[in-house]
This record gives sequence, structure tokens and C-alpha cells, in this order.
Amino acid sequence: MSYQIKIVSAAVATALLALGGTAQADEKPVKVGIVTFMSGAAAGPFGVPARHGAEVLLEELNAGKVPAPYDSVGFGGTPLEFVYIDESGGTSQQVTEFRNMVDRAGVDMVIGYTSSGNCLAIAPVAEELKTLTMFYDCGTPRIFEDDEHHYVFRPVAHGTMDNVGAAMYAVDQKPDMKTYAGINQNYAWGQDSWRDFEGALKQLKPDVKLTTSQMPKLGAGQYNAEISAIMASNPDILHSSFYGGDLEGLIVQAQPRGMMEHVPTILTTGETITHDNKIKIPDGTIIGARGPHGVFAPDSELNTWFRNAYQDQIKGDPWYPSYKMAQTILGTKAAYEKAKADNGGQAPNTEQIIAAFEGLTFVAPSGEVKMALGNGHQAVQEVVYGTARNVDGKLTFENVKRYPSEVVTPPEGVKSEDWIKNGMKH
Amino acid sequence: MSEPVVLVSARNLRKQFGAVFAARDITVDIHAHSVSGLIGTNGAGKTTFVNMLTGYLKPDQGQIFFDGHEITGRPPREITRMGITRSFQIPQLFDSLTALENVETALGIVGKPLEQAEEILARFELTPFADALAGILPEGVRKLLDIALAMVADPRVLLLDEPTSGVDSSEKFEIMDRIMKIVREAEVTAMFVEHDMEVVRRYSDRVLAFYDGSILAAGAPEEVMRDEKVLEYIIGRPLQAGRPAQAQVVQEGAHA
Amino acid sequence: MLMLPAAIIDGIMYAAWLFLVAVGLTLIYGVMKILNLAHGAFYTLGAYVAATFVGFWLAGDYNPYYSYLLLLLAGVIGGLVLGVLVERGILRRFYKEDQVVLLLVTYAIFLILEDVVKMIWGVEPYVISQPYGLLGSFNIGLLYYPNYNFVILGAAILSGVGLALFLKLTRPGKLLRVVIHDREISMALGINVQRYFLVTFVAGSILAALGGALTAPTISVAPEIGVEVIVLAFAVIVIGGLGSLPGAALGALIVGLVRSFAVHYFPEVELFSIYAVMAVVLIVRPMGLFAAAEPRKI
Amino acid sequence: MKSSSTMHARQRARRPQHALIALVVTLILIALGIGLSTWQFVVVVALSKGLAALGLVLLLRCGLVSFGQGLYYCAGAYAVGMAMSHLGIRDLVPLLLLATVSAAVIAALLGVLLSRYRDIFFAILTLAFTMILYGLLIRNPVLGGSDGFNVQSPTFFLLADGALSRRTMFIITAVVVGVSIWAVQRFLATPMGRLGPAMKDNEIRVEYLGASARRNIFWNYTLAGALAGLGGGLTSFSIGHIDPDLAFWTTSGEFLFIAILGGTRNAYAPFLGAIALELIRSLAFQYVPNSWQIVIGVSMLVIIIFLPGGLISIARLWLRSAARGA
Repeated sequence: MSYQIKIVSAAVATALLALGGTAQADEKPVKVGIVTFMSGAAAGPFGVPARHGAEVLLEELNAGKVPAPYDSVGFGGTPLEFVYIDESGGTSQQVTEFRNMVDRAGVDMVIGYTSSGNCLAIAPVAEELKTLTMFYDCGTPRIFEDDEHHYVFRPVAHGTMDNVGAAMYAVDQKPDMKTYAGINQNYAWGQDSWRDFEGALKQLKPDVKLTTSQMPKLGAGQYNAEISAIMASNPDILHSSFYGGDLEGLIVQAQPRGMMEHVPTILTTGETITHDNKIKIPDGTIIGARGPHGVFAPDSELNTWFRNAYQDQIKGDPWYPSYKMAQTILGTKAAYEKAKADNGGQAPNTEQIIAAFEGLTFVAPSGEVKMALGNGHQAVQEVVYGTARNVDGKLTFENVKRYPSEVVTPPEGVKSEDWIKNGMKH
Repeated sequence: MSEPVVLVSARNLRKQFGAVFAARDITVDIHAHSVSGLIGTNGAGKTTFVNMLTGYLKPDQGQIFFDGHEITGRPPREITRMGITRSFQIPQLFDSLTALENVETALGIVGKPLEQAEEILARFELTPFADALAGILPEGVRKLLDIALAMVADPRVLLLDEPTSGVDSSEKFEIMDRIMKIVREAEVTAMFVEHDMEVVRRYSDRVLAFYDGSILAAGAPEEVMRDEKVLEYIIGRPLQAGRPAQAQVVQEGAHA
Repeated sequence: MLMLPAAIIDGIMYAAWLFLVAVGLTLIYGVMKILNLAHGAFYTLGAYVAATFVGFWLAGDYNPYYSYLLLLLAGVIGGLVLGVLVERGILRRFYKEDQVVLLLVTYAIFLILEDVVKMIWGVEPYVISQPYGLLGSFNIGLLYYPNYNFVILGAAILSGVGLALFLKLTRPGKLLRVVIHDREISMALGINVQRYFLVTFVAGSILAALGGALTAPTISVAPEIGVEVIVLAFAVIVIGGLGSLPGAALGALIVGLVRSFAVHYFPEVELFSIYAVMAVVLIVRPMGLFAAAEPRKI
Repeated sequence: MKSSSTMHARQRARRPQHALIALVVTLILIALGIGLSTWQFVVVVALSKGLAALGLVLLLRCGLVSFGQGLYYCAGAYAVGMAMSHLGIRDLVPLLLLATVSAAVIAALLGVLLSRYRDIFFAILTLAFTMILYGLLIRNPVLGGSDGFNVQSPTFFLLADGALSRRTMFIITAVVVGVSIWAVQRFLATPMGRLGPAMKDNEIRVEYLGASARRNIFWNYTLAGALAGLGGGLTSFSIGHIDPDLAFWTTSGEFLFIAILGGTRNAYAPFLGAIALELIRSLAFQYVPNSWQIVIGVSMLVIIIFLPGGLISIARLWLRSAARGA
């Protein structure tokens, strides 16, 4: 109730200001809760670069420095205010924080969440509180495949394509492969990634044989036995959805033993460790970025702007989670502004933003994004893989292949698991 | 008095700790309503005997009967419920509860109304300490409270393990007077372990003299204390040898 | 084939590492009867100090072989400073409390130290992998093992044997055994128990920090690395028997070999939880494999 | 004699008040929750955790520290979630009963074993058991693995119209808590309930008074499990999502913290502790977002040193002086 009133009054205020011409300093901003991991294992690889992405967007959008079609200040002329929340602490903590943001901090909408568990838990709460919520990173397809949502959007692709794409790339690059192996963390992310990869690979090349599937627990840290087991089983290709400290630890331990030189390794989140030269990635390692993000983002004016703005402000390269955050914020902006236009130039209410967001196609630094699944609430995008090659001490990518969304994502109404099982047909 | 009834009967009890015999062969009958004093040097087997009777230790050999039922090796709580209770050389109290709450807890376990707690404290002349925490009471009071807890269940047999050890010698007789008054009133069969021969002489009907895990002599106090072997092995020559044994006990209590 | 020797080597190396990270925990428990939940945080801190020292050294283009010395130094300095601070600043006030209250106290210390680490070093991982590969490697067929593993193995053996000899042969070691056996008696004998506690806690802290420092080159140093370590160290010493040095060694070998053989032979049968092993051992032998029974006095 | 009669009066007065005080506390809770509606959710979460901590209070009174209370919290929550999705039960009453009973059954089974253990070994074994459940759940894709799954709002047969509103859920939670407080206060007044502190002090004496320490621990443990199961069931409604984290040992650590913070003197204490923790956490998140663990850790140490009786001891002093002033 009070929320609706707030929105309407904000809308009226915005409309009056809009009539007066330029945005003014005392205008009530659009308040957005930004939720990313600031502690725990997912902070370093995902949470921190994503938050940096949000910080860059906030400054650039409020200064009106983003290129067209995003050149208006904030959202439709109204400046933005971000409230940053740490995503750690578990679902119970996150549900509490989400309610606090809405009930007490009075945010207008929420953008965030890397953990699939958190996304699953937040979605019904967002519905209950009628709060527009955009997921920027979490991978599980269950969000829109198991449930329908009205207030929840995911303007980035879900995780199925990461591993389907990985399987396709493996087959493309090694058409005569006979064996495969995997090392994934023993929790939902690792289990789902492995299931999708193995399922897709078996569809593409039914005669491949598994040598060993290692599932150490999250944060195990010591992988020497697993590395021995993988090397002893001598597979043609190795799949891993490791990330963050676990991924770096695996590579550090594999390096002096030559595992990754010996066995080409697919790292589905590998892009996150390509930036700061902490770790030498062996030639031949197959790197993914969970979409056309980061190093695989296509050349465009938007991409150049984002990369430069990010480098200026953060003093480093944007990683794929930074891109996904930027894409989510810009998608929301696109929906907001479309809704505003549909509303005769007045600030839209939540329902109007939702109507505009559903099925929207927008551009981002990572290229074109279509809200094609989940009744227009779930984006699809291409997936990109490339092979690492160190040239003069600099990491480059060769054999970069882009798989369009139609090939790597199930069509509307089909569950990812069934789609893979049934041959990934369209 | 009518024909004495044997209430507790121990047959050939043996208990060994490693190479040491704590009890070699203890056979004894305890008559109903008697008060027995258990004497003997340290390590003679008195406390082991008490511990076996109350189920803390299981004898390696032999049998214990109580009122015609065998109770050998039964756990303490069962033996307690059958009617044999005890006090301890180091009082076993609930130190963070008040004296009153100590007794109430005991009453609760036994299933008696808690209101009786004050009467029981009064009976032991402990009423002034009712609201004091048991952990900070003086040793003599703790000893009495320990016995009060043992009496809550209306036992038929009460075993007292050194009721006056650690108590100032001037208070000894006062404490024993109180205890024995209650014991006699309640017509409880009692046994007490004691090093002070004067206390034994004054309060027991019968004396069991332990030596090296066996009973050296048993009988009326005067009789046993005149026994040659008892004099030689346990009491030593009157008055001189009783003291060191006692001092040893106090030392033992200090760090246990 | 390759599998059996690989499984044994992996198991032993993992066991050596486990022992190294667990020995401080069992030492502290043995002497002080404190199960130090903050042990993992000491490990983390050692790893961070090492990462800082070595990172600085390598950035300066100095002789990389000295970085091994820096690892050692990081463990000793990190453990010493933290151990003294925690023992003198916090733990000492709680010695009169129950064992279980002390468990909560160390849990609180664990929570505090986790945040302290984040405040000092942030959440982004540090990688200082150069010392790991620098010593070359040996191989069995296809399988290459970095020689750095011998550094861990050596440190484990040295700390274990060293401690055992110290307890057995030296005068302070013998006195320490008295403290372990009976705190009250040793106080009555005039042994300065407080000082032995400080020294023991600091020694345990140094061992934990050293474990972290020596592990640092093989991992990515992140704030949460200690959580897994405390779990493993815990399991190792519970299985072996709390406070027992040979118990810790046996526990480490059991956990190490079981894990290694599971990884090599039954990866599809998910490695049963280490907690299950722990529970089974406690059910069968309620005090662990090597613990001395405590006499009860009445 | 005089002191004796006042003691009698004190004892007699103690008993009939349980129901009344529990009722008043429940009504105050409901009034506060409805008055401060933005805090309603935080209070509901705190109350559910308070129930689990109440179970710990029973154990702590016996001198036992469990690092595994999360096992039953999780079991209760999963019982609700599974009954909803697999059995189609939507009504709150059978769901909460199921949560309580299934947790109690597991607790009873493990209690047979755990009642043999004391001190640190009890703590370690309880921790091991909760982590075994955590490990099992994480590997179980049918139950959503580590991501867990969502739980719908329940219905209530007395209120015909569909899923319950937040406010109704709040009132129901407050009433459940009120009833639990009353029941536990009653239990604490029974001989077995009174035995707890005695067990903590001296198990030998307890045995030599004819009571079984193991049996007593068994019942306290089972009851503690049941309370945590009830709390877990309520949590699954308020959070609307359950996952294996509920069984992770840090969840149990949080319950312990709540119990220590509140105190173990009576059944009200853990709820005071739970609400205080949520307040501390909210404030810490607001003012020191990156070091709230330090705040929690330090307050834990401060409580152990300066306030071993927990917050309830302050509350009692305050109430007593207020009563004297009135």
C-alpha cells in the first residue's frame, strides 16, 4: 500500500519536474538496492567486480555520460541512488535483508544475487512485496522453469548455455575426442554444471567415455589427489565449473604437474582469472565468460565506453560479472524509459515497467539481449568460448566461437534438463 | 531386642585394581538397625567396600544381598531406589544451588512434595544456611547437607564415608551427635567409615576392622579395639598412631 | 598400474599436510584442555602474512629462493604475535570457565579474526605460487609431483618428532607433561602453569600459522580458507584422540589415505563425509583412538 | 521460622503465574509486532530461532553444549517443505505437528547414543551429526541440493480463506511461542526439569539420589530437538525457502549465541536473546557493514565475562526494581 503511494507520488514529482525541463538536484531519485557478495568465496570473483560495475554505472548514468540509447540522466531523467547490501549470510539472512530494504530503506527496486539459492528464495518474497527485482548473475534455470514470476526479471542468460556451449566447443575443437573427465564442486552449482555438460556431450557424441568425475567439496583447497586421478585417467578433455579461490588453487596445484598442458581444460567461469596476471593460464585452456561478456564482449560504442569508464574509475579491467551487472542495470533502464514513453512521458509505476520489460530487446556492452523466456522475464544471449594462448607474455584468445542463443538455450516452455536429455532440439 | 535380622550381606567380595587388591575376600553380615563403624588404614578396603555396596564399583567376585535380594553389580540409582544411600568423603552436592534447592532437588527425584525441604533442613539444623549456595558453605555444613540428601529417600541403609573428615576436631562430636540422633530416630541401619577411634567407640554398636582387603575383626567396639591384631595393624598403640592416620586423610582430601 | 602408488603418495602427502595443520590444535588441547575453534583463523593469518611477505619479495625481483625463508618467518611471526595477543588479551580471562564455555570463547575469537583478516587484506584472493614450482618435481610415469611436497612432509615430521622429543627429553617438556597430567598438582608443585599455558598457546598458534604459511604457495589465499582447515584438523585430532600426538599422526594418516583412495578408486561413490568418520570413531571409541581415560574421583 | 514461612509463600506464588506471564508476554509481543509492522518480519525470524535456542537452554541447564541444534531446525523445516510438496498438506497445524514430531523422533534416536557423552565429546558429536545431515542434503538433487527449495504460505483451518497473511502468521508465531514458553516453564518446574542444573553440578549425586542421568539427558535432548523442529517449521513459513544451510554448524553456533546472550534462567530468556541478536545484527549491518562478525564475537565475550546470567538477568533486576518502585 504505502509502497504504491510512494511510487505514485514519486511519479507525480518526476512528471512535474520533467515538465519543468532539466532534472534538478533536489529531485527524489530512483532508489535501487544492489546486492552482491562482499564476503565469502564468491566475493572476489563475482561480488566485487559486479559491485564495481554498479558503481561505474551509477556515476556514469547520473552524469549522463553513457552513449545512446542510454544518454539520459539516471532512469528517464531521474537520478539513481544505490543502496549496497552484502549477499552473504545465507538465504534466511538475505530474505531478511531484502525485506529490510523494501520495508525500511524504501528502495524502489532491487538488482543483484549471484547465488542460485538466494535467487530461488528471494523470488517469492519479491512477488509478495510487489517489488521489481532483477537477478544479474545466478545461473539456475529453475527460477523461471519451475515457477512463473511477475515482479522478477533476469536480464542475463541462465546457466544451461554455459555448459551446453562448453560441450559444443569441446566437440568442435576436438572432433576425435574419446574420453572426458570433470572436476566440479560438490554443491548445486558444480552438480548442475556437470550434469548439463555431461548430458550435452553425450547427445553430441554418444560414444565418448567418462574417465573420472571428481567432486571435491566447496572450498576443499587441496586437489593433489584429484589431479593425480585425472592425469592417471588421461582424458581428452577436462570440464570444470570451479571459480574464485578454488579455481586458482586448482590451477596453482596443477601447474607444476603439467595437468592443464596435458589435458585441455574447459573453465566455464575462467574469464574471471584472466585479468590480473596472478595466475598463468596454460596455452590450450578453454575459457568461458558465461555469455558474451568481459574479454568476449563484441566491439561496440557501448563496450568501449564501459571498458574505458571502468578502467578510469576502478583502475582495472571489467570482468564478466561487471558486464552482467552493467547489462542488468541498462536493461532495467531501457524498460523504465520505454514504460515512461508509453506512459506519456510521466514516470512509470512498477506495473508499467513490468509491462515494458516483458519481451524487451535491448543492447548492452555485451551486445543484444532478448527477454525471450519465462514469459518475457528471462533473457537469452549467445555464449562464447575461446582457447587461451600466451603471446609475448600477454594472454590472447584464439578459435573464439560464438554460439547463438537459439542453439544453446531451450525454447520457451521446455525445461533445460528435459531439453538436454531429449537431444537439444528446437 | 528380638532376633537380629540380617539386612545386608556380603559374600567373598573381591576387587582388584591392576596388581593391587582393594578387596581380597570380604564376607560380612549387617544386622538391621545396627550402626557399624568401619575402621582400617588407608587402602585397607573400607571405601572400596562402600563403593561396592552402593554400586559404584562392581566386585570381580562375590555377591551382595540386600534384604534377601541380590544387588551385586547393579547401578547406583537402582541400589539407591531399593533403599541403600550414602554420603561421600568429599561431599557430593549441587554447588550452584542453595542448600534448600539441594534438598528440593532430592525430594523431586524421590517424588516427595518439595515443601518437606525446610523440615529436613531443620532436622539437620541447617535452616540458617537454606538460601546459601552449597558451593560456598563450610565443610562441616557441607558434610551434613550431603547426609541430608542421602536421608531424603528414607533409606533403610545409610553408608557414611568419613562423615567427620575435614571437619575441625572440636566440631566432630557435635556433628556426629546430630547425625546419629537422626539415624537412630529414623531407625536406619548405618555404617560409617571413620579414622578417629574415639568417634567409633562412642557412636557404633559394632566395628568392622579392615586390613589389606579383608575384615580382620568384627564385633562390639570395645572387643575389637582390644583385639591384638587390630591394635598392631590398625590402631597402633593407643592415641599415638591414630593421629598420623588422620592427618593423612586430611591431606588426601585437600587435593582430591 | 599407476593408481596404487599414486593413491599412496597422494594420501601420505595429504596426511602430512593434515598433520601439520592439526598438530597445534592437539597440542593446545592436550595442555590447556581448550578445543581452539579459532585455529583455522590462525592458519589463515599465517597464509596471509606469508602471501604479503613473499609477494613483496618477489615483486622486488630478489633471489626467489629466499622466499622459503620468508614463509617460515611469516609463520613464526604471525603465530607469535597473534598467539600472544589472543592468549594475553582474551583467553587468559576465561581459564576458570568450563571446557565448553572456552569452546564458545574460541568461537567468538574465530568470528572476530575472520573479520580482522578481511579488514586487513580484503576479500580478493592472493596468489604466490612461485615457490611451489621452484624446487622442481619428481615423477612416477606420467605423474609429476612438485618437490615442494617434501617441504610440507619435512615440516610435518619435524614438528611431530620435535614436539615428542621435547616432551620426552627436556626438562621443560617433562614439566609440561606434569601440567598435562594434572593441572592442580603441578600448581601445588610450584610450576608456573600460567606461563606454560602462554608458551603452549603461542607454540600452537605458530604451528597453525606455519601450516598456513607453508600452504600459501599451493593455494589461492582467501579469507575463508581457514574454515575448511578447522574442520579437517578437528576431525583428525578427534579421530586420533584429543590431545594425543601419535593420535594426531594416525588420524592424519587415516583421513589422508581414505580420502586419497576414495578419489582414485571410488570417485563416483561420493567421499563420505569426514564427519561420518568422526562420528563412527567416537561411537566405537568414545574418546578417540589414542586418548587416555581420565580417572574420575569421588 | 520467619524466613521459612516467606519461602513457602514465595514457592506457592511461583506456580500459577506461569500461564499469566506467558499470556502477557504473548500479548505484548503481538501488540509490538502489529504496532511496529516494519519490524514484524525480523521478530518472527527471531522468535523461530528463539525456539531452537530454547531447546539449547534445556541442554545448557544440564551442562551440555550442543553444536548441532541446527539438525532439528533443519529437519523441522524440511519436514514442512516435503509434506507440502510431496503430501500436499497445506494446513499449518498438521505441518507444525509433523515438524515437531519428526525432529523429536530423530532427536530421540540420536539421544539414545548421545546421552552417553558429556562435555566436549557431546559438543563434537552433535556437530558431526548436524554436518552429516548437511552433507546428505547437499548431495540430494531431489530436495534441491544446496539450493534448497521454496515453501508456500500455509493455510489454517480456522481461517477459511486461503494462504495466511504475514500479520496472521506473526500472530500465530507469537501464540506458538507463548504456548512453548508456558509449556517449558511447566516442564522446568517438574522434578525432571529441576534436575537440569543439578545434573550440571553433580551427576554422581543425581545417580545416588536414584535418578538416571542418561535418561534425563535423553528426555531433555528429545524435547530440545522437538522445540528446534517447531522453530524450523515456523522458519520455513516466514522465510519461504529452505536449504541445507539450516543444518550447517554455524547455524547451530548462532543458536548457542542466542542462548548465551539471553541466559538460561527461564524460558523467556532465549527469546530475549534472539530479538537482541537481530537488533545487534541490524545495527551492525547498518553502521559497520563489513565487521558485524566482530560485533557479534565481542558481544559474546562481553556477555560471558560480565553477564554470565545473560540479558535475562538484567531484565529480572529491572523488573524487580520496577515492581519495588510501584
